[in-house]
Amino acid sequence: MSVIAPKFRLGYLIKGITDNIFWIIVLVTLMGIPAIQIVLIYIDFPVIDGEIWNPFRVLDAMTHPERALPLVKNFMQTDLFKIIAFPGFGFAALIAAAVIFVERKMLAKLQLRVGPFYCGKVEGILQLMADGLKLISKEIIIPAKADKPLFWVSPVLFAATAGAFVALIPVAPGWVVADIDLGLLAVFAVIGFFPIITIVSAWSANSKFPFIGGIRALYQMVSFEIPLILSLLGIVMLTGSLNLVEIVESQVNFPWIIFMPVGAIVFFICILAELERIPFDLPEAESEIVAGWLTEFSGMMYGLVQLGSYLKLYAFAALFVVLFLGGWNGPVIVPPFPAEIVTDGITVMPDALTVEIVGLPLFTHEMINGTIWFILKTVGVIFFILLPRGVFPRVRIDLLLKIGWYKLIVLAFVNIFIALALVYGGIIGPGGIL
Amino acid sequence: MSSADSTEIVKTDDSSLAPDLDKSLSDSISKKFSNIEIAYVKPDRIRVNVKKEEIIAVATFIRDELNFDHAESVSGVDYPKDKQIEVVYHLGSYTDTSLAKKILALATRTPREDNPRPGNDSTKLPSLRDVFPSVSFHERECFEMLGVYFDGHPDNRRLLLPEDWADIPPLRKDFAIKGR
Amino acid sequence: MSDQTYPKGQEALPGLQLEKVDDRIMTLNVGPQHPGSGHMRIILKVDGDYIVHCDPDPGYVHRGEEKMAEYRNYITNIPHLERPVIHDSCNILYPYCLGVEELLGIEVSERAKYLRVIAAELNRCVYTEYWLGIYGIFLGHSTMFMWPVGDRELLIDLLDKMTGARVTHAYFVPGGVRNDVPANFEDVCLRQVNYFEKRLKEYADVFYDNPILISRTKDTGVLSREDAIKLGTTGSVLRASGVDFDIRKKEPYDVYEELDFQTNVLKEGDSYARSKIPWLDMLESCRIIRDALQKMPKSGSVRVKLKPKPKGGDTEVYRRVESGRGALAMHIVSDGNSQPYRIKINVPSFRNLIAMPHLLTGEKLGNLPPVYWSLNYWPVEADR
Amino acid sequence: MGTASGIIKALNSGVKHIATKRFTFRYPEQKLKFVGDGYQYDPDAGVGIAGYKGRHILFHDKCTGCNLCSIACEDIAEAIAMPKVQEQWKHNKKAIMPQIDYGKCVFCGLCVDACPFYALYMTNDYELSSFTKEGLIYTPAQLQVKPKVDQDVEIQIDEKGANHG
Repeated sequence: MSVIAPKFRLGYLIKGITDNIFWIIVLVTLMGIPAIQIVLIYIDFPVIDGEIWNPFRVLDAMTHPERALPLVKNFMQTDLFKIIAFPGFGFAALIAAAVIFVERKMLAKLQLRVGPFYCGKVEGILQLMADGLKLISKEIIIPAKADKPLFWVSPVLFAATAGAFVALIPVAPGWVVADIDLGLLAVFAVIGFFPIITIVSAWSANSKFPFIGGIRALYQMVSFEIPLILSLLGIVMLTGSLNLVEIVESQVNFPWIIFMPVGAIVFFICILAELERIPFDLPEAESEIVAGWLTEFSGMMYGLVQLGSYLKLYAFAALFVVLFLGGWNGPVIVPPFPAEIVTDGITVMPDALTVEIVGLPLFTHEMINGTIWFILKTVGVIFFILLPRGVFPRVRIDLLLKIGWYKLIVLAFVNIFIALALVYGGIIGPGGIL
Repeated sequence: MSSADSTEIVKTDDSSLAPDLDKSLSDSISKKFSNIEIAYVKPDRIRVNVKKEEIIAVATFIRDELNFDHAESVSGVDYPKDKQIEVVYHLGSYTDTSLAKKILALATRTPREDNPRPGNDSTKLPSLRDVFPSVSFHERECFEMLGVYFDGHPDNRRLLLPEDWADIPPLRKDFAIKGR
Repeated sequence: MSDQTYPKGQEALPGLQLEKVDDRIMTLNVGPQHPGSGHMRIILKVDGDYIVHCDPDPGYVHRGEEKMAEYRNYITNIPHLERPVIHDSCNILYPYCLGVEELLGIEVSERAKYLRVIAAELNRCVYTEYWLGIYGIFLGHSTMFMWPVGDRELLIDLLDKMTGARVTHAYFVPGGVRNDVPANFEDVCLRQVNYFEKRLKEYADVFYDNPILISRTKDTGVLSREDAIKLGTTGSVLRASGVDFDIRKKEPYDVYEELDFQTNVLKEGDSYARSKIPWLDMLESCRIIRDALQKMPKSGSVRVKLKPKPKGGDTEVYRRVESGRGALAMHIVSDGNSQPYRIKINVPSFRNLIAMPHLLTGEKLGNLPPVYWSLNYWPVEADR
Repeated sequence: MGTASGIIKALNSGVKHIATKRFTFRYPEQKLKFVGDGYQYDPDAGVGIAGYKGRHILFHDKCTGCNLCSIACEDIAEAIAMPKVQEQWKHNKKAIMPQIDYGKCVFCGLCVDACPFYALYMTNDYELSSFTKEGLIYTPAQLQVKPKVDQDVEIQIDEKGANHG
């Protein structure tokens, strides 16, 4: 037998597993339970609905699921849940994964082919998981002369910054991770990180093609941030607020895109440039500079950058929705829940097992409505972000900069003048007619 | 590149696509240069054999007076029996529509050595690069494939073969393929 | 670069390098393993984003076809002479067959001539579709890769029915073609070519009329008419520079005289014009195929029976045809044996290669893919 | 605005093609149909009969062991060898028949053109992969077998576009 594959026997495997389980049980009982006891002495038990949630109460809730409802509801209001699951990372990553799938299938349809097909039986729905597994299992190769700490940290930073961007997006009324008064400024600040991370990773790779790609990314992002910021000034003038939640609430009657189509177009083009998507994917132009600043990344480092860039895509699309399309506002789809569900509860399986769950709806109907509208609008915007990939070639760097500096900035100023006219004409804005 | 006045000359004395255009072309060459040989005149194909000392003058005459403005190919042929290597320039014309069908093969010969040292032996020819810029890469190829050094060519480097090629030039007849 | 010394008193600060003229220049090896190079290397020297020096380095797929041809007789040369450009294999065999027929003094039957023209035009489209696909992906237009490669299948299917192989057909032989077409080939061919033409016209919206593509390729890599003639370029490169030269018109071989088509000439000489000419040529090819199908004799022999090892006279021939990339010529020297004494394959890619340093020097690095691939360059063919 | 209308036209074309039928077909499940039973040659007329150039088929009752196919191949791919077979044929005294190495064969079909006895044809079978190089060498006995082909997909063209039906 070859050396690479050592002798394998099923008995050894089972023995190893049972051994491990035994030792885990021993260690948990000997060390874990005393540790929990000690911790319980020092911490205060949470008080929810006037009830102290001591360990016995928790054990009680485990046997009667309906009694755990207040705990779940309470947990959903914590920052941890918001960051990890709903308006934060988990939600965004789910949408990003869906975007990757939709992008592949849509592009394939446009190009008269099939796209992912075999993985996951149904239209290749598990292809992304397979790709992720492949990326995880790949070896990470670092160039010999790279600046190793910077090289390691830059993909992580990229994904983290994209995550920070996601945290600023309000999804539904009250559902936002970081509700900052200067939310829009925070968005600009987070966007400003991306070129720095790009150039850091490009520089630390110590290779020619990443370097050229990094410089291109720097040019592109810096020159497109100015029209991006300018195109949003109009909205700030009309709403008089930098808070994203307030901006959404100001669009109850009409979205701002009605008054500022110019700003919306400028902002959309800037989104494409900031996301390095075709036709502005110069930093990754494969026929010129291999893969641009991503050339030297391999394995999960590349995967992290891809994750970050799709999170970024979601965040920008969501920002477009929040600023121009009225965020979660929209006609009611889910009607308000009947009062008896909230007060009396629902009976699950009346004959076999009677469990009455009082106050079952975990989310209010406003929140569900808002989320549905938000997702619908975001998907629409993402579709238009994805579509150019099928029909446009790549632009050249000088044309790109010319678009950024000569055309978009001028259009952004036109947009500002429109906003000023609306404000000083007394039509909308603080104290306006509408 | 042919000058404008020479275009007119040829266009006036050739009523376009005359059957004896080939003949008149070869006549004008042999009239101008005494010791060159018109190998054959077939329909649309003329072959002129010249000495290697004269080739630049003949080529310049062909370009300027007969209006052949580019070289299509440079093919070298090895003749070990004659101890010579022949280099054939196939000249064509884009600007003169009456010459569009014609190919003028300008052939010259250079001595061949049995133990070639490309670039350092007597297998040399004057380069036609200054007359027809289009022969630049073809002459490079001819140099590496047959070992004909082109004097006056600024870039006599390898083109297709590997940089560490140490055998004799492969298109010579004494370079045998294994097993054949 | 690191071992360069700086003038006294101007030592670089730690972490900074003084900018010197030499330090501005960076050498980039584009290829042979680069998504935008093909099977060749282009040694570029770039100053910032500008190319200051370009040195094409072909030869990575050199197979010595010319040497091999000297050891094989006129028939057995056929399968391997089409190897340099398998997507255009009928057209690269065309001058060979014409030349050998001239050497042997054979006259080909009328139906075989039409079949040859149809096969050659189908093959030109197959090649150009492949080329166009790579041009699209070079410009980051993935749809323009998938569509041509998919639509190419229509013609490959036809050639498959006609010749029995998808790419390396070995269909032309001195004396005609190998076999007649199957029974209802005319109808199938007409239907698929018509649909193919319809598809070709759909490329205009997403590619040729696309304002982003036009802004990208317009006025890049301009080859003037004089330079195009002087450098001896051919095919689409020449015709995009305003020179009306097509061998099919100027030196008609087989039945091209009797067919109704026109030559496409554009004056601009930039990458856009160079990339548009092959597309227009494909539309023209569809016309030629339809016309040839109509005018083709409905029956007749297609192949002149030759001896297994025919012998040529003691002479030389130089025949050229218009291939998918330009004039493709063969110079066959015969010494009276059954094997050619020397075959020079004068390929258009090699002739157009000389324009590459001329065009790329002074361009931006971002213009490398459109300029490079608009030369209609096929590295394997150039290396032979 | 030429630019804007061009961009809108391109986007429109893209959206339009999302609804078009796909052109690809699933290869291992579906296979493209070819004309006839493979490339054949009529030595009397001196003309081939159109067909796909796939694996060869050898008719033992016609092969005379004349070596012509092997000679035709020796300048091309050197794929044909002539081993002895354990068969008794009146017309094949030497009892040798072609054995083809598909690791070398280029499927040009010139061996079929060389055969004057209608003994060697080609078939539609092109799936010849093998785990070993020896597996690619087809003996006369293997060449005798008529391949089972299951090819039924054809290009179909209708109003909505072409597809493999």
